[in-house]
Amino acid sequence: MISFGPSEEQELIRNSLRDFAARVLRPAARAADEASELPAGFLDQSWELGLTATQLPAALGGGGEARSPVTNALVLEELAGGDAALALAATAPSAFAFAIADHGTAEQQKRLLPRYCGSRFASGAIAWVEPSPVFDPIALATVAEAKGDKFLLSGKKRFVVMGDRADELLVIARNASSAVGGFAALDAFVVPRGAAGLTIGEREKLLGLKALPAVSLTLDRVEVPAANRLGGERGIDARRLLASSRAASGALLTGLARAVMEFAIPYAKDRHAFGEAIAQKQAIAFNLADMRIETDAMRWLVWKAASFLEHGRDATREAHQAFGYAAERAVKISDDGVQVLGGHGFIREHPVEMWYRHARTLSVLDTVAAL
Amino acid sequence: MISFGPSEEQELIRNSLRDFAARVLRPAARAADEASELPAGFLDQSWELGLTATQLPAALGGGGEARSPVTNALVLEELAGGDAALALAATAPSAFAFAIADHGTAEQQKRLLPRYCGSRFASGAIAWVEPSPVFDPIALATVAEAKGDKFLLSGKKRFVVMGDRADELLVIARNASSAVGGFAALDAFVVPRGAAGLTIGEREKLLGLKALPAVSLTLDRVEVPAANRLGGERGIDARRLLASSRAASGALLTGLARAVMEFAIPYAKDRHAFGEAIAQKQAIAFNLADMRIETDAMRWLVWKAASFLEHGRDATREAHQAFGYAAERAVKISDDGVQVLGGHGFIREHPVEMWYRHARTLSVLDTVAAL
Amino acid sequence: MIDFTLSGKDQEVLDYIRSEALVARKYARHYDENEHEFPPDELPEAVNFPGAFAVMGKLGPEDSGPVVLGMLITAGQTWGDYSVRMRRGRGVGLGNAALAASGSAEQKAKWGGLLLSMAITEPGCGSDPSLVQTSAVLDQTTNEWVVNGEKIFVTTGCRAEGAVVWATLDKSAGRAGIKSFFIPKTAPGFIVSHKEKKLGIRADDTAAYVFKDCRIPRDHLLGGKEEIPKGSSGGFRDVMKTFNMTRPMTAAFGLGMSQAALDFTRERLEAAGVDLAYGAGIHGKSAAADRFQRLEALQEAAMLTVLNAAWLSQNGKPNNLEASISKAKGGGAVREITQGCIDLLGPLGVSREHLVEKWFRDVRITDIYEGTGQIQRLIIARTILDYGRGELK
Amino acid sequence: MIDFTLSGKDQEVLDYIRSEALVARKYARHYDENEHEFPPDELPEAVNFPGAFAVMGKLGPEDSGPVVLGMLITAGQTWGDYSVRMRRGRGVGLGNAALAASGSAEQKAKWGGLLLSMAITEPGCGSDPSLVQTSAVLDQTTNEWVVNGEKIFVTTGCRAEGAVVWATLDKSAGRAGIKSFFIPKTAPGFIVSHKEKKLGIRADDTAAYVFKDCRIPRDHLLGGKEEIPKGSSGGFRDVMKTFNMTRPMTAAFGLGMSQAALDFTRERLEAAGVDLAYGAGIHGKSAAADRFQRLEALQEAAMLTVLNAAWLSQNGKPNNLEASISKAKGGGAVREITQGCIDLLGPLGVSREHLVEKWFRDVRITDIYEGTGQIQRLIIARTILDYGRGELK
Repeated sequence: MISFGPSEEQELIRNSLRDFAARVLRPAARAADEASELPAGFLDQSWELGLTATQLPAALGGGGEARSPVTNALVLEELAGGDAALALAATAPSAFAFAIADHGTAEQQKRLLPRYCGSRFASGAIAWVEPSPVFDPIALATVAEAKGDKFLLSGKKRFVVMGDRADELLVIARNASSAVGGFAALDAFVVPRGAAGLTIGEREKLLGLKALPAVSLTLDRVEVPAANRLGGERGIDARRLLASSRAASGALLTGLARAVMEFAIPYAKDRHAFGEAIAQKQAIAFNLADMRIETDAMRWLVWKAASFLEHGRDATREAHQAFGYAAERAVKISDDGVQVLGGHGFIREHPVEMWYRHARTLSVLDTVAAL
Repeated sequence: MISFGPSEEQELIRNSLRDFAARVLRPAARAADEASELPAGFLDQSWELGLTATQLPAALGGGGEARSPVTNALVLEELAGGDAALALAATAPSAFAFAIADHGTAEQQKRLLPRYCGSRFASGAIAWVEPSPVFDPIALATVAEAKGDKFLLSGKKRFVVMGDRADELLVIARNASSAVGGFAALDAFVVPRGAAGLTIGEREKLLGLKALPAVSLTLDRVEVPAANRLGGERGIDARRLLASSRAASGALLTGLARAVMEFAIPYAKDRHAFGEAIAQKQAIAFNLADMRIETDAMRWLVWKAASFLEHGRDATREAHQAFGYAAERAVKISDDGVQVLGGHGFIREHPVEMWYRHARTLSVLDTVAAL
Repeated sequence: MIDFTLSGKDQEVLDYIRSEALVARKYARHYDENEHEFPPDELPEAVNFPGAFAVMGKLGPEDSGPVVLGMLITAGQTWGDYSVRMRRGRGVGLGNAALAASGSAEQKAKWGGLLLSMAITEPGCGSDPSLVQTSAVLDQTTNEWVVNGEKIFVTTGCRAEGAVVWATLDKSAGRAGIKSFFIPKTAPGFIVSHKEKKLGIRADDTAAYVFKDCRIPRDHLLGGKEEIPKGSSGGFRDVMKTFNMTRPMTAAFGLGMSQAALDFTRERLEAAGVDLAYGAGIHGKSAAADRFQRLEALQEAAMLTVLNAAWLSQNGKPNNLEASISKAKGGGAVREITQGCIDLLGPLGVSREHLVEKWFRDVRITDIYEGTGQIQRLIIARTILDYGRGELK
Repeated sequence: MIDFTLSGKDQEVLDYIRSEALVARKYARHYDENEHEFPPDELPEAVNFPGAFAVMGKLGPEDSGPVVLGMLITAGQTWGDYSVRMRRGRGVGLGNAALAASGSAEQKAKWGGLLLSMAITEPGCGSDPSLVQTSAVLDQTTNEWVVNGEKIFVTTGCRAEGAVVWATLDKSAGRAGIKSFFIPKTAPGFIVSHKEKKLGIRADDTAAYVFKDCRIPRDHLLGGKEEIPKGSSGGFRDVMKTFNMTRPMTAAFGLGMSQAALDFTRERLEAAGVDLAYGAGIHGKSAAADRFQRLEALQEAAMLTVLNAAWLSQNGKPNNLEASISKAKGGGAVREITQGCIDLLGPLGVSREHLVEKWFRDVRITDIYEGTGQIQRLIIARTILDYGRGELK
C-alpha cells in the first residue's frame, strides 16, 4: 500500500530530532567547521539519543525494536537539517552496527553488537572509498585473498569517517577468489584497529564537512580470521549494503537542502532591493519554489528506497535514484541559496556557503552512512 | 587573430539571404510542413542564389571563389531563420558538391562538379545515417569490400536527404580492409541512382522537417568502380567531412533558435495578463534573456569551428562542441518558446510548435549538411 | 506508516490497465495521423474486457486507496494512448467536474448525466481568467441570459452535449463578476466554430466556440447566485475549486506517456546491447546508461510528487500546495524525459514509424493546460512565502 | 574577417603567461589556508621574469589586439591563481578605474598613482546602489565633507592607500544624490574594521570600512559637480560607467579557474585510462567522456561571449549588452563546470590535497560581484525588449 504517512512514533522521533538539531547541531556547526573539530562532548551527547542501540536486538542489550530504514531516513534528514558533518559523526556507529546486524552471522552479532548497546559512545567505522580518480564502489582495488582459515587484505582506503578513533573497521574489499566482478565479488571484513599491516593515515582535509574526522588507511597484507568475514560463508548482501548507504546519503542531502530553503525564505522576505523584498521578484520567488519542489521530490525518492529496504526488497535501483537525484539537487539548491544571499552568501558569517561546501562534498560520498 | 567581424562581402550575403528567408522561406514553411511537400518551384528559385556554384572552381564553370565554411555558416543560419526544412533542401546540392570539392581527386572533380555549376538544380545526396538505435557516425555497419578494381557496398541507410530525386549518392561506409575502426576506417563512394543492388526505399515520415524529402536506402552488394572511391587511393579526410557536417547542423540550429527568439520577444510584449505585458514578468523576461545569451554562444561556437575548417585545421573538437551545444540549446529555446506562447504555442496556427519539432529533429541529425 | 510497495490488488488492477493500454496503443498512430476522425467511444476489443472497476472490486485497507490508485491507473491508461481509451464513460468531462463543484443539487441531477465541456479560455486571455470578455446579460422580458463571446481550447468541445461556460455579468467587477453557466449545444447561437489543430494529442477533441446572442433560461447560472459580491473575488474561489483535483491528474496523464517513452527506449537500447543496470558509479557506465538513468530518476521523482498530492487528498488533508508541486514538477519532467529519450534513440526517435516522437508531442500540453508551470510556481511561492497576489505578481 | 585562430605573437604571450601562472600556483594553497597573510607584491621567482608587456612588445595587425588578448591573459593568470600573481602593479585597483572614469584631469594626476579601492556596497544594499546610506555633508565653516557610513566587500580594501567611496548628498534624491569621493586612508575617521572571511578567493584582500565623521577637503568630490541634477539619475550614469569594462573581465577571471579545473580533471581521467577523445556520438563514449565534453563545450561557449564583448570594445562598438551577456554566461558556467569536475573526480575532487575544491570555491564569486546574474539578465532583457526600469523591475 502506498502511503506517505509516518507513524505516530515516527512523528515523535522526527520532532525530537528536529529539536535536537536546532538546539545542539546548528548552533555548534560554524565553529566546528572553522576549527575542523567536533564540538567537545558532542558524541556523548548524541549517543544519549540511542539512535544505534534502539534498533539492535534486545538479547544483546539493544532496544529490540525492528530495524527501520524508514525511521532512520527521517532521523538523518532531521540531523542534517542541523548540520550534515555532525549528523554523520553522530550516526557513524549506526553505520557500522547496522551492517553487522543486517549482514552478520548470529555469532558475529553476539560478539560485536553489545558494545553498541552500552552507555558509552562506541566507535566503528566503514572503509569503502579508495584513492582513485575513477573510483567505483562496486569495482574495488582492495583485495581479500583467502589463505587457509584466514584472509589477507591489501589496498588503500580514503575518507574513512571516524576512522581516527574507531576501535574496529569494516573494510569492504573484492574477494580475489570471485570469478565475476561487481556486487558478487564484494566482501566485508571486521578489522581491529591494532591489526598488523594496518596503517591509519593522516586526517583528510576536505572542502566541506570539515568538522567530521575522516582518515586514509593502508592495508598491507592484513591478516584477519575467517570468522571476521561478515556473513561468514555466505558473505554479505552487497546490494543491500550499498543501497542502504546510498539512501542514507540521500536522506542527509535532503535535510541539508531543506536547511538552505528554510534559511533562504525568511532572508528573501527580509532583504529589500529596488523598493521591495527580493522575494517579491519572480526570479527569486520561483527559485525558492523550485527549492520546495525538489526537496519534496528528494524526500519521496529516499523514502521509497527506505521502504523497499524495510520490506527486504532489492533497492539497488531506488537507492541509486535517491542518491543520484538528491546529490544533483542538493548542490543546485545550496548553490542557488548562495545566489539568493548574493555577496552575503559568499561570506562565512552566514551558514549558506558552508552548506554549499557540505552539499558538494557529501554528494560524492555514497558509502559513508546507512539506514 | 581573433575577430568577430564578418567581411563586407559576408555582410552583403547575410543581408540578401535574410531577405530571401523572410520573403520566400518563412511564408511557405507552414503550408509545406502540413503538406509534407516542398513548395512548387522552390528548388529552382533557391538554385538561382548560386549557393553551390559560387564556391566551385572557375575552371569547372563555378564562381571560382574560395571555399568558405565561415560564409556558409552565415548562409545556413539565415536560411534556417526562415525555415530549417527548406534550408536543408536548398543546400543539399552543396553538401554533395562541397564533399567532392574538398575530398575528391582532380579527375573526380572534373567528372562530377560541372553539373553543380549549371543553371538547373542538380541533385546529389549524402547517405550516412543507419537504422540503429545506437547509431554512431564513425562506427558504421555499411561496409565496402575491395574486389579487384571495384568495391562492393552492402548495408542500410536512413534519412537520406533529397535521396528521392538524387541522380547520385555519396555513400559513407566502413572500409572492410581497414584494421582500425573510427575515422580511419571511413570511406565515401559515389553511387549512381541506377546502380544494381541499390534500392531506394519509401519516404521517411518525420517528427519535424516534414517538407524535407528524405528516404531510406538498401545496398545489396552494390558494385562501384574504384574510380568512385572519393579521394581515390588516399580516400577522404573523414574528420573534416564530419566536422563540416556537424558545424553545418549547428549553424542551422542557431538560425532556428534565433527565429524562436525573434518571434517570442514581440509576442511577449504584445500579450497581456494580470494587468501587464507578460514580457514584464521576470520569469518570461529572463527566459528571453537566456534565449539571447544562448543564441550568441551557439553562433560563436559554430563560427569557431568554421574558422578552423577554413584554415584547414582539424576541427573535430570544435565542430563536436558546436553541434552538441547548439543541439541542446535549440531544443531548450524552442521548447521555452512554446511555453512563452502558452496554449497558443501548442496550436498549429503559430510557427513555434513547428520550430520545436524542427529543433528536436535536426538536433539528432549531424550528418546531413555541410559548410 | 510510510510505504511504497503495491498490494496484490493494486498490482492486479494495474496489470489489467496495461492490457487495456496495449489495445488502445494499436490505434494511437491512426488517430494521430487522421486528426479529423474521433476515436470511438468503445474499441471493438473492449467488448470482452471487464473494465477497471470490475477488476478493482472493493479495495481493502492493505490497498493503496481510490485516489492514489486512480493516479496510477490514469498514468497506466495514457501509457497506451492519451486520446484513445478502451471506453469513454459519459459525464466525465471537465464541465461535469465544474457542475459537481458549483451546481445546485437540482442542476446536478438535471445535467449531470450529459457529457459537459468546460469553456474558460478566450483568444485574449490565457492564464488570467479575470480577462474574460464573454458576457451574459439578463433579458428581463424573457427571463433569459444572452451570452456573447468566443472560447478556445475547449476539451471534448466537439463531442460534448453541453458546456459550462465562464461569462462575466460586469467586466468592471473583474474576477468577482465571473459566473459559470450551463449552455446546451442545442441553444440558439451556440456555434462550434472549429476543431483546433495541435502539436500533440491531435486525436483529442479540442474545439473553439462562438456564442452569438446565445439565449439560455435564467436558471442555467450554476449555483444560482446572480449578485456580484463586493470587494472579494467572490464566487471566483468556487469556480477555481474545479482545478484543485485536476492538477495531479494532468501531471499523471503526462507521466504515463513519458514512462512509455522510457520503456520503449530501454527496450531498444538493451536489445542493441547497452547495459542499463543500476549499481555502478559514474565511472562504471556508458554515456547512454548515465543519461537514461537520470531520466528514469526524474520520472520517478515527478510521479512521487503526484502520488503525494493524491495521498493527501485521499486522507482528507489540504493539498493545494502539493497539487501545484506535482503539476509544476510533472510538466517540466515530461518535456525533459521525452526530449532525452530522443537524444538516446537518435534518428530513430524522430521517425513516425515509432511512437516516441508522438509522446514527445503529446506530453507538451502537460506544462500548459490546467495552469502553466509559471502559474503553479506563483501558487507555490505565494504559499511558502505567505504572500498574497498583491505581494507576488 | 571572422577568425578564431591565434597569431604566433598571441600564442607566445599566452605561453609566457602560463609560465607565470605555474609559479603563482605553487603559492595558491598556502595563501588559501592562511587567509590572514597577504600574497607578496612580487614573488621571488618573478625577478627574472620579463613581464607580459615586455613579451607582448608591439602588437601587429595580425594579432588579436590589446582588449581581446587582455581577456585571454586575464584568464591565463587566474588559471594559476586568482589572488596570487607574479607581480601586482600599482594604480590598478577598481578605485583607479572609477577615478579614471569620473575624476577631473587634476584629480587623476594627483591620485592616479595610488592604489585605490572602490567602496560601494553597504550592509543594507546589495545590487541596489540607490539604497546607499553613507552620507557626505559639507561643512561650510571648514570647507570639508563630513562622511559617515559603513562599506563592505571592498576589494583590495586593506592594502589600498585610499578609496573611491559612494556617498549621498541627499538620501531623498535617490540615485541622483550619489557622488563619488576620494578618501585617503590617512583621513581622520577612516576605519578599516575587518578583513572579510570568505568561501573562496580567501587570500584576496576584501575589507569592510567604517567612516566616522570622516573629514576630507571639498575638492575630493570626483568630477567636482556638487549640485544634484533634477529628474534624471544624473551623475549616476557616469558612476555606473565604471562597470562597463569590468563585466567581461570578471567573467574571464572565473573562466581561467574553471579552465584550470577542466585541465586537472582531463589529466587525472586520462591518466586513469578514460578516453576523452572527440568524434564519436553518444553511443561511442563513456559517461565520464560525455559529461566532460559537455563541460568543455560550456567553457568554450562562455569564453567566446567574453571575447565577443572584448572585440566589440576593441573596435569602438557599443558592448553594453554583450558585456552583460558575457558576465551572465560566465557566472553560471563557472559554477556548473567546477561542480561537474568534482562529480567526475569523485572523493578526490573534494580533498584539499588538490586545487579543484579551491577553484570550486573561488569561482563562486563570479556570478555575484560586479552585478549578479539576475542583474545582468535584467540589463539584457531590458535591452532586447526595449524596456526601461519602470517596465521591467
